[in-house]
Amino acid sequence: MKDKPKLGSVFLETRGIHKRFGGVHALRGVSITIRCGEIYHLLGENGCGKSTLIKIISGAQPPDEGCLVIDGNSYQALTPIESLALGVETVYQDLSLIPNLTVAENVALSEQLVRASGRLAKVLDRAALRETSRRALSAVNLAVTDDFLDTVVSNLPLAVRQLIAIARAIATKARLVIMDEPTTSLTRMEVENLVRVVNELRKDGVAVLFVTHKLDECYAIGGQVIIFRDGQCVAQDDIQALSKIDLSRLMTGKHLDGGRYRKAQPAEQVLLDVRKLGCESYFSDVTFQLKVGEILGITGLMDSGRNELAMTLAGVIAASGGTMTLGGEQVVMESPADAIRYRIGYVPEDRLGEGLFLDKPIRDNIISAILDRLLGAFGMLDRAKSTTLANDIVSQLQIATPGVDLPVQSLSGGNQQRVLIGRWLTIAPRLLVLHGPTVGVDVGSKDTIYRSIQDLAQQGLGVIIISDDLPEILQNCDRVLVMRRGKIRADVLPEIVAEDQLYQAMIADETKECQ
Amino acid sequence: LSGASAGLQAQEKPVMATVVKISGIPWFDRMHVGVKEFAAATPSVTAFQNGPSNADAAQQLRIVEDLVARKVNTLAVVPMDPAVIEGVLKRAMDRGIVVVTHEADNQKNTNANIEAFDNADYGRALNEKLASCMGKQGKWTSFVGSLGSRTHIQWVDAGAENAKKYAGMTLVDAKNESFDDANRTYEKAKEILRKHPDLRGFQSSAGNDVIGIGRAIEEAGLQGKVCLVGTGLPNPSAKLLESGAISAIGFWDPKYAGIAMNKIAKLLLEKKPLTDGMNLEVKGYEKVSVKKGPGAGVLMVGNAMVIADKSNYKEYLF
Amino acid sequence: MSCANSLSVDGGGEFTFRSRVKKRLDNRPELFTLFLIVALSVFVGSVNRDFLQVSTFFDLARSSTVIGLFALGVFVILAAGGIDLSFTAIAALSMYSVTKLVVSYFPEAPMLLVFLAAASGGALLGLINGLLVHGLKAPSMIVTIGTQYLFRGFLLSFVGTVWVLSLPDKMEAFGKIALFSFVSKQGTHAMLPAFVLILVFASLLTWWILNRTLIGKAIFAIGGSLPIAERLGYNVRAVHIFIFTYTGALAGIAGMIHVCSNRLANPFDLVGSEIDVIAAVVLGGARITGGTGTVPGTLLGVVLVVLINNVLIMAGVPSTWQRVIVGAFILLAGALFLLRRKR
Amino acid sequence: MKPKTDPQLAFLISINVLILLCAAILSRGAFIDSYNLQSMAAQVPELGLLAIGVMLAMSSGNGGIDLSGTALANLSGVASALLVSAFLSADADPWAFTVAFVAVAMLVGLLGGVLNGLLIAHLGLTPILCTLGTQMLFTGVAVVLSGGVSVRVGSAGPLMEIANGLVCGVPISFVIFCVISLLIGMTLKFSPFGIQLFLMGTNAKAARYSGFALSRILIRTYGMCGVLAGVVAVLIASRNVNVKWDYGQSYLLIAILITVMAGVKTEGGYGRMICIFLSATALQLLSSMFNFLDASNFIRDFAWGMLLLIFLATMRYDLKSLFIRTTSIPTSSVQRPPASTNHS
Ligand SMILES: Nc1ncnc2c1ncn2[C@@H]1O[C@H](COP(=O)(O)OP(=O)(O)OP(=O)(O)O)[C@@H](O)[C@H]1O
Ligand SMILES: Nc1ncnc2c1ncn2[C@@H]1O[C@H](COP(=O)(O)OP(=O)(O)OP(=O)(O)O)[C@@H](O)[C@H]1O
Ligand SMILES: [Mg+2]
Ligand SMILES: [Mg+2]
Repeated sequence: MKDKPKLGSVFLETRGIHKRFGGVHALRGVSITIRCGEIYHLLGENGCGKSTLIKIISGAQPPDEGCLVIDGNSYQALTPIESLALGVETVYQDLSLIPNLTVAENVALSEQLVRASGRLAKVLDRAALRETSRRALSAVNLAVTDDFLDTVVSNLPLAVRQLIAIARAIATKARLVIMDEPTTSLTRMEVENLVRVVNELRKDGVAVLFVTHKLDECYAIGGQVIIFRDGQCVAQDDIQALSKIDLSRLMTGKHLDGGRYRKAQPAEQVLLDVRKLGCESYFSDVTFQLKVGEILGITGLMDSGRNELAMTLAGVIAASGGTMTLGGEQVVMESPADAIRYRIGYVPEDRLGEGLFLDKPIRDNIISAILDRLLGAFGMLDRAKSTTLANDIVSQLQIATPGVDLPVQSLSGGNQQRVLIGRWLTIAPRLLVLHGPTVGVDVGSKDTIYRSIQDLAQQGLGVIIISDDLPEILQNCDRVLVMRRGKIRADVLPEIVAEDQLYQAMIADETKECQ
Repeated sequence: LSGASAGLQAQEKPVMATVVKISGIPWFDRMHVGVKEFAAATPSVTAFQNGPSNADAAQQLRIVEDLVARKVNTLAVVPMDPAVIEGVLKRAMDRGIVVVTHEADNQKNTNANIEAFDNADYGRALNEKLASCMGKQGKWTSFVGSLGSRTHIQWVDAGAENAKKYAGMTLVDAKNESFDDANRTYEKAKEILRKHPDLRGFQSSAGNDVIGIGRAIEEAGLQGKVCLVGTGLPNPSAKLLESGAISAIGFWDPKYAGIAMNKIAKLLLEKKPLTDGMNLEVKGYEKVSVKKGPGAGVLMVGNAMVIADKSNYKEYLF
Repeated sequence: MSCANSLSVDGGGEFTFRSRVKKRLDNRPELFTLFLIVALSVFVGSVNRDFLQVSTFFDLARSSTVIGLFALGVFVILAAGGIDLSFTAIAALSMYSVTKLVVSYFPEAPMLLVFLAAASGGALLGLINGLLVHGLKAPSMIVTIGTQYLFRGFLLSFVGTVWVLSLPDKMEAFGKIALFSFVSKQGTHAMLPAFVLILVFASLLTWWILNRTLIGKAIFAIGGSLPIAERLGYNVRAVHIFIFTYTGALAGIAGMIHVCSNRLANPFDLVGSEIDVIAAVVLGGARITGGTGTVPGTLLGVVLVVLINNVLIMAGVPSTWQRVIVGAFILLAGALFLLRRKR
Repeated sequence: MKPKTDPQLAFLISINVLILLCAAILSRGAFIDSYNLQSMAAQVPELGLLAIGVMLAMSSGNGGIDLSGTALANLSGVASALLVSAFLSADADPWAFTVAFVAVAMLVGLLGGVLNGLLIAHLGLTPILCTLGTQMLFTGVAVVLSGGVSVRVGSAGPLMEIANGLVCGVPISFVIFCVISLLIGMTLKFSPFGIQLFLMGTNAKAARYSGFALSRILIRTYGMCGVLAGVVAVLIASRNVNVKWDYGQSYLLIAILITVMAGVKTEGGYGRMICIFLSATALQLLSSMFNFLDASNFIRDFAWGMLLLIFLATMRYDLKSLFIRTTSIPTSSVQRPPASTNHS
């Protein structure tokens, strides 16, 4: 590891890896090759085995068959520490930062752990700890002060934590950095920063493996794509050689186009009238109208106030100023329960953490918002009625499941998301607020979800989509509001605006400052 | 699990159970000696002793419940809290089980309750010993196991009554709870000594109190300056008696109490009468007074009180 | 790239002076414990002048030793996100068995050996805890309820129930060694027993382990999030085994000090005081859900609990009120820590 | 919907049968004498009801647990006895006395439970810390009220009947226990409240986003625990004629033992009433068997500790053999209990 690795030499190979979970054959003989100084994008539908492969490479799980070859040495299975010692660094989807430790400790402890080869009976080298963390944090462009190093990470905003996680990965002399959907919580700006960091790594001969569902980013970054389908590697090629359509076809085996979903024209009647809405220091002076059957997109950078606006519209956090009028009726909300009373549904961004009851039946997940309206005899729940209702939703949203008694965790990501949307259909909503409706959902499922959203608008619902997935906004909305620094800065029509213009509107201030 | 215990119902021999407050502590180990001695001397019955592992009235209740269900012939109980087991003892008597209690002169549902001595006499005797040690002068205080333990309260109340005879003696901060925990008592005693530097005497009640208080006195170097009289067993108190930290201990021998309970139970089982002044042929119970108790049964009082000091405790070592 | 810089550091938190002071306070919940101790002492001292004496301090230090050693162990486990309810049973089993062994086979044993034996006995039982907690993947509270029953049941049914009254001379003498002693005006001896040094040493050691070694960081990491720590390569098994073994060893030592200072080995002692110890650790600012807390805080928590337990008579409060007061303190402190964190 | 076989339930049924058989054989039939069965049935409710309280608190998730149950039961008993005796005479007016006693005991229980709920829901105290504090507080208040001595309840006939009477040969207290288990079991399984409670225990955030009134659910849950403690107070008072602040100090751990043996998930969101019921009876059978055989109570403690650990071990083993066989390090990402991976 002392000398700079030769660009293009083989760093890691997986040979015929198989992995089974009970009856599920998650990986079926995966053989891929990773070379130093290359960038790879691992693409594939939900559940095709991407995360499993990563876990095997990073030592979190052993393979059932096959082996890993790293630097010419063959390994049956690795432990996390061995894998780290060989230079494989992983940025997990959930960042895997330890919330109660400081920034410095989070960034640099792994290095000391590796140096001790996992043995814990070692005295800390505190000077090295600080030195390493300083170096790594400046590499990802975070300003390093002593106070910052001693801040407990749970007190930091998500975007900074994401960068810290990346800093940790490059703190040690990594040979391969794996990032599992690293950009889901980053704004465009930070993604660009990340791309820069990645390119520097690459120049140093480090290999980078991305797992992502955002095809545009893959093109922007460039490099090789590895495409998985059903636990097998179906293609590996230079990304520029493949079109988006090709990629989708390879991933799903189906042909999809990227055109606009939105066709219907909304009615003229105003459904929602928001005036001078504000919330603490997050946003202020938000004024807009939503018509019946209209789909409104709201976008902006992470800290633009769009997330808080979404939560305020859904009653998750209370507004501190301004008014909301829904169908002519003044709306005052303190909690999601109030929102439900006004028939406003909210699909949160974090599906697993905030949306679903994973090990509970699909039925309970669907009817959870209207339990008190499904009463039968003796104030007990009417089982038959609720099952019928759940079945209706399942067929309306084409949720693929053998039955509503199964736990919702038995579904794939896209279907889980539809269960969540289905929950809000039960309240006969007038307004649906979808916060990142397809985060981490694969291409095939996205398509189905988009079609469902269009159908709902057709039926006269007002829909608000809050997202930073610009193609998604452009494909689905009638109108797009762009937020920046807590205010609405632009109101554009997607037919006439291109993605990069929209992006310019999102970052306008920053660009000015930079110049 | 002793083989003898299995299939008790099938045996002809009467089964005589003794249930104590807590198993394993020195006091009831000593009682166990007595019960075993009784069993050995009386081959015509099966006698054994049992008790809960925690000082918890609820646990004792459960043991008694199960013994009643098992239909033992006699039940000798030293209740943790007499009130708690009233109900089950009533059921036991309804089932024809002979019930004898000890240290529970207010127990209603019992055929006979046996006290080693008159509680007021005992409290007075302890206090008299304290008074003579203190020269009938100065502040003194009292300890009880807990405010809920009736006999302890009787003893210290009788003691307080006795001390009124002496104008020079003042009772301060009375009835400290020790929870029969030597360490806690030690800490409390130190605190009291700090609060009342002129304190001259302690009268204590629970078996471990003298050990805790005695240690506090010894460590403060107050032997001879502060007097300590209380209930205690000779063996554990020996060292402190020797060093002068404990002035005198009062007690009755649980071994003989155990034998006496079972003898009474056997008499009752054989439908023999209990008469005033009778001799149980057990040391300290040679001339037992028999009165009507608070319930249907009788209240028996022996003369088993022992007050021992440095000069004579060796006669009683156990 | 100044752009990216300004963006992220903005989010990183504005480090103004006030926010820094507030942060320090938020990171130091034990200051609040200290405040409670001072307030209580001032109150009791004003009610009763006799409270403010050197001998009071000596007695507090003595009473804090055993519970302090327990608390350090509990804190280490709490920091790693677990709870232990079996440490008192460990202490009882280890102190009683070792005392019995020493009395019957090696009455001349030097104190170092006795303590070593008690510590290793405790460590062994702690090791069982650690292996079970790790192996059964069950909440440590539940597992240690089980081992509490197991250890105490084993002690009382197989080792013995009879008090050991005459300790070997060396053990007896050890409890009486004084660090300082003097005779007060009233002719009372007051002394600071030497065994409080063991608590001082154990505190320093615990502090050092938690703050200066890799395993200390691993303990906090696991307390923060076990699955993440595991994924990052922290050896969870080693940490589980270490914390329970360490706590077991501390409990064994505490048990032996208990014997020497009480000058008798009573196998019924100690069990039942777990809740007091946990309360002390929590009052010292450690979150019961793990990942936080400090050694000084823990010691302050111990002092607070010992103080409450021991000054009521001084303050003229009837002892019946003791529990109400401790309970109220726990709720109050818990609520206040929480409000401070929320701000 | 196919009826699933619950291994927990099967295990508990077989262990009950096994102990009963063992005890019957060892005691040559004396154990299954009707008086003993009645006596055991009358002993189950106190612990069983406390265990239901622990289970309710546990199912609410977020580290829910109720350590204050026994203390609250004692407080309810003491407070009710003192209050009611001050106004009514048990001998003169037994029925009024009984009704008043039961009502006040349950009310005090409810208030204590609601206090727990409020502290946890609105102040955000961790349940374990909160109930640790209230445990001491309740005990302390009971001590202060009673001055530390046991309080006589007064032997009103109807009140005494509750714990000592029989209907059709079954102890009334056991019938009460069965009825309460059934009611709470039904509530948990079929009422919106019960479903919300379990959903909340699974994922509190998702529950909030689904519009559940979390505070109300928590307060109701802990309130229910409190009422159960009140019922226990009535049973204790009825059986012992007396109430005291330190009664049943060893009950807390046993109640937790019952709950864990019943397979209630300590992290929340799952628990079955029938299992609690069977777990309570299993423990009672075992304990009575020991008393029948004159076993030392220390051995029994030892056996209980062993049982709990063996039980945890079998649960772990089941999990393992059903699901993950190869990994030494369990999957870490999102918590995903075993389930059929059945997707299209
Ligand atoms: N721990 C596990 N137990 C059982 N089955 C598992 C486990 N982990 C993964 N699987 C199965 O393995 C398959 C591959 O899962 P994996 O998480 O690798 O998919 P993925 O490609 O990462 O999907 P996504 O894009 O949704 O992250 C899935 O079908 C899943 O059912
Ligand atoms: N531990 C597990 N046990 C059972 N099934 C699992 C497990 N882990 C993953 N799965 C299954 O794997 C499939 C995909 O899993 P995964 O969680 O990777 O998808 P996702 O996270 O929803 O999608 P994405 O990662 O794209 O957001 C689902 O069907 C899920 O049920
Ligand atoms: Mg994945
Ligand atoms: Mg995923």
